[in-house]
Amino acid sequence: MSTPEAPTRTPSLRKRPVPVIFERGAPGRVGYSLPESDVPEAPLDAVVPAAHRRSRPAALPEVSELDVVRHYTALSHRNFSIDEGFYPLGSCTMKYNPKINEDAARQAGFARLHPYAPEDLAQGALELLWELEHAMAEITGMDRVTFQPAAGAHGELTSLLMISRYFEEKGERRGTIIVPDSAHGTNPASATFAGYKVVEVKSDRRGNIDLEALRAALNRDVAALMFTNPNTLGLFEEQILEVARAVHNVGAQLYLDGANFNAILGITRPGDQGFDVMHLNLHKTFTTPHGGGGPGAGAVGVRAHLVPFLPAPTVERDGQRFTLDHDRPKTIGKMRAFYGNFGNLVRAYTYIRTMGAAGLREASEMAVLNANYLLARLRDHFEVPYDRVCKHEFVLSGRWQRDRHHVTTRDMAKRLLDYGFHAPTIYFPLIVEEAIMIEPTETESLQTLDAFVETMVAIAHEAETDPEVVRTAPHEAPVTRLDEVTAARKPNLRWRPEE
Amino acid sequence: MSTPEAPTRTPSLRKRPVPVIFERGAPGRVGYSLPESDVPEAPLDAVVPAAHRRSRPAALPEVSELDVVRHYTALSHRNFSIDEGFYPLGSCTMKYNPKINEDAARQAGFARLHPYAPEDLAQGALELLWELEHAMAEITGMDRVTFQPAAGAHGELTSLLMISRYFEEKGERRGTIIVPDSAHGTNPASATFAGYKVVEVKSDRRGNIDLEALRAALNRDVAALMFTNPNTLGLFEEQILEVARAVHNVGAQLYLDGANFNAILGITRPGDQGFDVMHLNLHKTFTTPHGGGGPGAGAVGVRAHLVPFLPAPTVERDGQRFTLDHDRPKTIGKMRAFYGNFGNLVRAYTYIRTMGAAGLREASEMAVLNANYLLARLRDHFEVPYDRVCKHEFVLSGRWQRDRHHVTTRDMAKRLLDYGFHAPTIYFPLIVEEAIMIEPTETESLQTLDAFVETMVAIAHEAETDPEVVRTAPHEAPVTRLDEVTAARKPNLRWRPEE
Amino acid sequence: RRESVMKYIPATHAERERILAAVGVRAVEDLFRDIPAEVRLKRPLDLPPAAPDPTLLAHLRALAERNTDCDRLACFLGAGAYDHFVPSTVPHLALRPEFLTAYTPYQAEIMQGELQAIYEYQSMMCELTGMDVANASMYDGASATGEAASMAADLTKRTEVLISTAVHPEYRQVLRTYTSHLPITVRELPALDGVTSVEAARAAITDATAALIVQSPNFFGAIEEGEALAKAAHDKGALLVVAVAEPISLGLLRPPGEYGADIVTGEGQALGNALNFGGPYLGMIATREAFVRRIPGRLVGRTVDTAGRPGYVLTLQTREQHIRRAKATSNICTNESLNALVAAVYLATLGRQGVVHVAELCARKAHYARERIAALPGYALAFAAPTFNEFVVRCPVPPAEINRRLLTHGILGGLPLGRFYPEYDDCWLLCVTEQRSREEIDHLVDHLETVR
Amino acid sequence: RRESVMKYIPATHAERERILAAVGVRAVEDLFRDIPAEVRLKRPLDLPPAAPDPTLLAHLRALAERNTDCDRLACFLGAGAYDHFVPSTVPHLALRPEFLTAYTPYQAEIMQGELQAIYEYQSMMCELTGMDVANASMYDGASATGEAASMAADLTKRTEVLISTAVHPEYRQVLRTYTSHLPITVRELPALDGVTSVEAARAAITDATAALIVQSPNFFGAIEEGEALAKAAHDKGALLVVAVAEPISLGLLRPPGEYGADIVTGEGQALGNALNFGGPYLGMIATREAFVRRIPGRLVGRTVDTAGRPGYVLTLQTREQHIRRAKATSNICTNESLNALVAAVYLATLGRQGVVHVAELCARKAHYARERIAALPGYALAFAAPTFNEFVVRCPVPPAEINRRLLTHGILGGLPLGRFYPEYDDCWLLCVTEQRSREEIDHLVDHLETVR
Ligand SMILES: Cc1ncc(COP(=O)(O)O)c(C=O)c1O
Ligand SMILES: Cc1ncc(COP(=O)(O)O)c(C=O)c1O
Repeated sequence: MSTPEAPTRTPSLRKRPVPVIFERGAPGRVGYSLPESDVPEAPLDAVVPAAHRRSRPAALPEVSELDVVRHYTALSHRNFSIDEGFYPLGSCTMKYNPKINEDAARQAGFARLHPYAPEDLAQGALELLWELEHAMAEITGMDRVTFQPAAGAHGELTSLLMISRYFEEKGERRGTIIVPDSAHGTNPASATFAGYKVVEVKSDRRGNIDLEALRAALNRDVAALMFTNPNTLGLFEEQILEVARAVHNVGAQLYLDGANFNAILGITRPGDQGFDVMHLNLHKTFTTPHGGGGPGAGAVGVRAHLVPFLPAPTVERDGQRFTLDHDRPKTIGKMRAFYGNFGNLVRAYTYIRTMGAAGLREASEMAVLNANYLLARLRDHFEVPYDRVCKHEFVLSGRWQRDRHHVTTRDMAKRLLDYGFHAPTIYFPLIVEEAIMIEPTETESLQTLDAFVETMVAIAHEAETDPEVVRTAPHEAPVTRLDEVTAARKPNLRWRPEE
Repeated sequence: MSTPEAPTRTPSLRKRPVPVIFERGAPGRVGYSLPESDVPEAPLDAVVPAAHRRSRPAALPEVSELDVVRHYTALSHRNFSIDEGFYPLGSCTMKYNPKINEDAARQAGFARLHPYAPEDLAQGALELLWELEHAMAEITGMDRVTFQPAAGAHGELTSLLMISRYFEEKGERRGTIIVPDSAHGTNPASATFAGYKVVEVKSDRRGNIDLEALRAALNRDVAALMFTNPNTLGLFEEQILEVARAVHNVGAQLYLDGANFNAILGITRPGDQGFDVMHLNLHKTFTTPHGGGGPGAGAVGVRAHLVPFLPAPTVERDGQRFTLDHDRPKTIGKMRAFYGNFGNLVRAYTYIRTMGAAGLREASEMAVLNANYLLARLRDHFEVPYDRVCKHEFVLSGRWQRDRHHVTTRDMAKRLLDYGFHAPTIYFPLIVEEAIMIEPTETESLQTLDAFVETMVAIAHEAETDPEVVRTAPHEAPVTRLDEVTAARKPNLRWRPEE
Repeated sequence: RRESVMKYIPATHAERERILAAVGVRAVEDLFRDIPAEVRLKRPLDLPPAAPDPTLLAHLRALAERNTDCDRLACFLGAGAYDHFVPSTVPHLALRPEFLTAYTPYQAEIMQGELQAIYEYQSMMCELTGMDVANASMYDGASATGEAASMAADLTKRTEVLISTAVHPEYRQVLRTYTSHLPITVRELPALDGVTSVEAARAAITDATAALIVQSPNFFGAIEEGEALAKAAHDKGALLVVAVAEPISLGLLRPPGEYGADIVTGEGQALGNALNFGGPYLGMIATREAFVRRIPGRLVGRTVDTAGRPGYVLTLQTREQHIRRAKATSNICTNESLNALVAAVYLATLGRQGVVHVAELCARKAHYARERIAALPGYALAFAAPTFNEFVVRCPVPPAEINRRLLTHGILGGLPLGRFYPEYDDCWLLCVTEQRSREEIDHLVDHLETVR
Repeated sequence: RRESVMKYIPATHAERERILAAVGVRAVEDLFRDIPAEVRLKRPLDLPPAAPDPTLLAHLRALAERNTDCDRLACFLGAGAYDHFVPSTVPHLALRPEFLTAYTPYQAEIMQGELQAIYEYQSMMCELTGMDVANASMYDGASATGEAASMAADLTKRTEVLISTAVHPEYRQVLRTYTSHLPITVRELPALDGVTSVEAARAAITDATAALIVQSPNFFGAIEEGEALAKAAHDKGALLVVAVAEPISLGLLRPPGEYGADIVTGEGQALGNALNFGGPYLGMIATREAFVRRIPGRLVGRTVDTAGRPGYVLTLQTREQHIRRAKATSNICTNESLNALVAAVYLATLGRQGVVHVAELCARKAHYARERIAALPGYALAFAAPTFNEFVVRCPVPPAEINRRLLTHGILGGLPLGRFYPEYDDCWLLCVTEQRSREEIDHLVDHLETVR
């Protein structure tokens, strides 16, 4: 595989650190261009009293336009993105982000529209929101959908607050939320943030929730079960109907964490499964880009009985006109200013209109096929803790490599970087030791999947024959492993100007 | 300088070849989306007779949109661009290409405008062309300017053909073009292409044209002297007025190759120096991007006596209306279809409007200051064949390193790549052995210039102490030196499908 | 199969067959048998048909054109979303796909670009606000303020937050929603003449008060008496939370950190982010060193690699949901990193001088407009306090009516305050940024003169 | 100093002083003393004042809006510049700054991306045209055809080229200009009924004829009898040069290489390049293996590095001006590489099936329009020969008049042929690409019915 190299005595270019932007440039250098004031000159003190003005300018960079361009271009070349390679991050649905979505969202008619522009000036935007809501309602089987949440966790909080209002309306006060031990961290965190006590229920040997344990945990203080289906093991909860029945029997609400919706588009609908409320991550299933951590867009769908509690405003249609309805007496209020991450909603709408019903179903079919393909090809090389047909993702364990060769899942993940792949999600879900969570998505080609399999197998082999190279990986990245302990003990969270 | 690395047994990622796009994908895979036909179905034979149709589709790639995105993103990461680093390519004026120029040129009102759209529908474009012509006339001191040439060499040809028509009009037939031995290759090539015999005149010891030799070469068969000023040594021709007089004395025309205009914006004007006709490379002095080899945009300016011969059409103004004048009886005709590389003309116009008169002058002042700064700091480390104040660029020689250490200019150029710099222009002009032609431009910062100096000095030092590392450079690039001999002996100029 | 679908799903028919064989099932349906038959969808989803790219783009162009954006109007509307000039560098650099299509930098070694950019962003935020620590972003200004309330309650172990009615009404709504089921009570402090009264604040703050929350410049555009308010809060052991909805003001105004703010929240949209009909925007939160372990959201820290090279990592993650779960300082996971990057590129481009320049332009133009309108018969300034780039005008006719008339002249008027403050239904919140020329301001004034 | 200037010229005052000191001069003027005093400019250039970015962008938006582009009209105009759909991948990938702001790949080792992309482009051109070799690009279709003439003259050592009047008039003008001072005479071969007559060609070709130049589909949209014309040329030892102004046609039509073309030139604009009011466009030239050393312009070849890795270089450079100077095959240096890259991304995105798909859509829609218009009373097809996506109509009223009327309905009509062919002043060249919907075509027809 490797090729002989001529001798070099230079430090690798890629490993040369990029100075922080504050260390570029020179005092007095500028990279902007703005007009001078064209209004009659007034003494600055008359404009803003000195007492309110800052004594010295903020110590921002002093760089030319080319300095700025070089800096951020260099930083962009020290990243790993979907456009560059395979990103099998389980639970994150790193599918291709279509370019046409960007062209749609960046149009001035959307990007330069003020949120308080009179409704008459925003009919196109409101129509898009209305159409998107109806598409999402059909896809999820819910009655109405709000797009106010900025992300999945925000959607969770929105949902829990609606559930609280729902019980208030019924004159009930419930204080407990149940989450499976396989749940994503945002589930319990959101429950706490909504003022609930969190009770965790364990999973059974097949990777389903343990029905007995669930029944035991359910009582009239339980407001809801936060349920992820397919769950974070990539498995569909086979007893979903029993779960729904059990939850409803104590009058609790059934909440779906829809982060894994990419497995079931057009195949099954949470609304039909008995879910009362759910969130979707449009930045996963619906191709809006992750932006290196955000922004995303959350969508929350509810059944009729929760509609009155939706955040305000909602988008309504009368005839050919679209309006914002702020007058929602039972609303939980607002989860953020304005209406949601509109720019990403344009992208999601564009994607849905590109795919259509058949296309969305096909996406889920291929996402599931690709995951099962990888599972089939990797099963002999890594331990498979839950050996079932998976959905859009699956979880392996690095236990064999750890126990036999003292090579951890982290080591193997870092080694993958050397071969040009992003690592899978690791050490999650918590119920699997040395977890390796792999989600290929439908947008990756068979050629890419095969290359990934060969690399995983090669790394498993390296773990046996050359463990050191794996333990010290990555070797190809701009930096080697970073000292996270010191980073946390003596946090350096900002550059400081020399006084 | 160098840092210890952990052992790696993987081939360097950056050095892994990118497969040709034909080897990506799979039979039947697609990456496009177009509507089906919405007109009444007709048998294809009725639309286009079978005899005229191709028997099999062209063997183009069969890839998904993500395949395409990954391929060209990967290729883009194997390039070197101004946005990534210093590009001291002499004679090429690799200055920063402003982003605002791109925003201006990519507007639908320009980019989606059809060249045969009626004039009433193109008033904005015509106004821009008119304004740009007048700005360029003022900058050069010429009477009119055409933007039809697609590049500098195209401008040379345009100019020479106008000169021929000029002499025809006067009933003269002249067959010779004089070019200095320091001239760029396009000068003699253009002269030949225009049907002229080329006579080369040597330069003197100061790097000026040898006046005696010039006078000796001048006679009534000489149509023009193609002159570059500042010349390709980066030196201003001190005897420019004598040169002009000598040329005009035999009734010949004085032509300026204006590729080096970045040295003299607002400082001196060819029209005032006695030039009759000249070309500009808007992709050099006026910041239009080089696009990896093109497109550029040539501009040709002429004095009044050559105006009748300009390519058609010209842009004229009557009152508030702008028109295309195709009715130019003495025109040489057309040099290409339509009006020129309009997209780049929008960029050049944007740049001129950004800078204004003072800004353009300042650009040349700093371009010249930066060049002289580099010369001052490098003079002790490399031979300086023409030791004078330079203009926007200067030429060193690698003779010392070649003779003392058997390290050639090419070796040192390749070694620069390892340090993250593009190489200077090398082995040009031809009159300097082992030439190293350096042009910093005004858009590079002192920090960048200093880093470049230190690297050049370090390489000169390596040539002494560690010549092998220089001779075998580059080591950091995706590939090492390439076998150009085989490439030319057994040309492989295309991928071929297996039959 | 439609190309519009195939272009995103590369598997050809043959490849799909190979995959089915390798998986060992005959049909894809076999992979969905774990879904109870009665809830498997028997019909295709009822959605609009798949649209080929050209058709779809035409449709989206038509939708966009059914909006009237700020390129087509002279915008005097602000109120939490601002029309500032965005230099070309911002979209060209921040939207590079290497940034746009990357995930959260969990694999730090191959995400140094993102991490360093956010570290630099955090530093810029600290410089602007005068605080010690800023996080990697929150959802938006309103939700960041909501989070600040529970942060303050935790830090002080107190149960009440006091918020001025001069804080953006939507921020207050969000605060109420956020705290509705937490052991935190929200009390509003009426701002009577357009600013928060220091006396009223001092009177209202009790030793149950976790924080006093003000906005400066506040919703009425007025600059609050930060120093005195900080003292009032600190005297009773409460924290001062300052929300900054218009961060461009910090180019000119005293940074909250300088006058004693304990937590600064804000909306970073104005820093190079598009108006986008309200989102995605940029939630900012910054605080003092002492409170770093209670700050919500992600933090990037600088450290070294095994070879001693500087490098960047997500740090102090034990605050976060994926480690701490139910005990996390917040539930936030996906944030607004790209908007933070946009802000960083914007601030780097404007730089030390440019941020002052743009802030002064805003202040001077707004001041000019304010004086001219105040001089108009029938119009008056509602409040006296000094302002930055927004101010409130009392109008002789209903503001909504004025806006209708201005629209016919291509002017997007200010916000009629009545919507949020019934008591101010004759009041109009105007915003003047550097984007407005004197000519546009004079037009506005001329038209107002005719509207009486 | 204005920021608009400073942002592109980083040297601060202090740095400028340091540089002056290092250079050893007191003032920058000292560096210009080699310029004769009498020609040193004593006054500032008389140019419009420097405009700050916001002002300048507003001005450029206004200029752009003074044009009516093809997003705002239903375009039936072609004649050498075609309104095709451009997939989003094209600008997003081809305009990446790593490609956009790079120079010619003289340092091959760090320009492998550009070189490989052009190698792939050359391969795609060969596939489309059916030729063995294609170069890295020429200026445009017209100038490429001009170069082909001297190439043919060189190869055949003959002095005359014969060009059909069915070749784009501007190409013919350029050919005349290009050859005006070369020992090459240009003769025109009248195309009487819209196609080049094989008989006339056979009669006109002499053993002084270096090449017969035709265009197919020709300027009238008609498909030429390539095979017969090739035979006619070859029988007399002349070469056949085929110009392709609408390369989309090659998705459906026989490639010139298959019917005997020796040189194929063409205009690649239609392959994903914007209309751009005429440029930059993409000159194509391709030929047979035997002629490779006479082809003008750059060629990229595939080779290996010292470690045996595949790599790409500019090759056969001894043909070029920078080596051969006065003896070069052409004077071209800067070419249209970026437009070639655009074409490559376009062709890769459409791919094997898409190129056929788009070509068929063009042909079918044009055929439908052609039949419907032919059936209109007063209108008739000028010529009978089969066409691709353009055709000529004889009109009952002057075509320019028809265009004026159509414009009021948002339709950009075809080209009135009278401008180039006085004898056809009642003729109108219409183009129908895949961009035109049946509805738009029907509208066109309905309006024509009313114009009589
Ligand atoms: C299963 C699951 N639930 C919830 C979340 C939280 O979503 P977000 O990051 O959009 O807040 C995620 C994403 O990380 C997830 O994978
Ligand atoms: C001095 C000189 N003359 C002429 C040219 C040719 O210009 P172009 O490459 O635009 O045809 C160049 C550029 O390479 C040059 O440097």
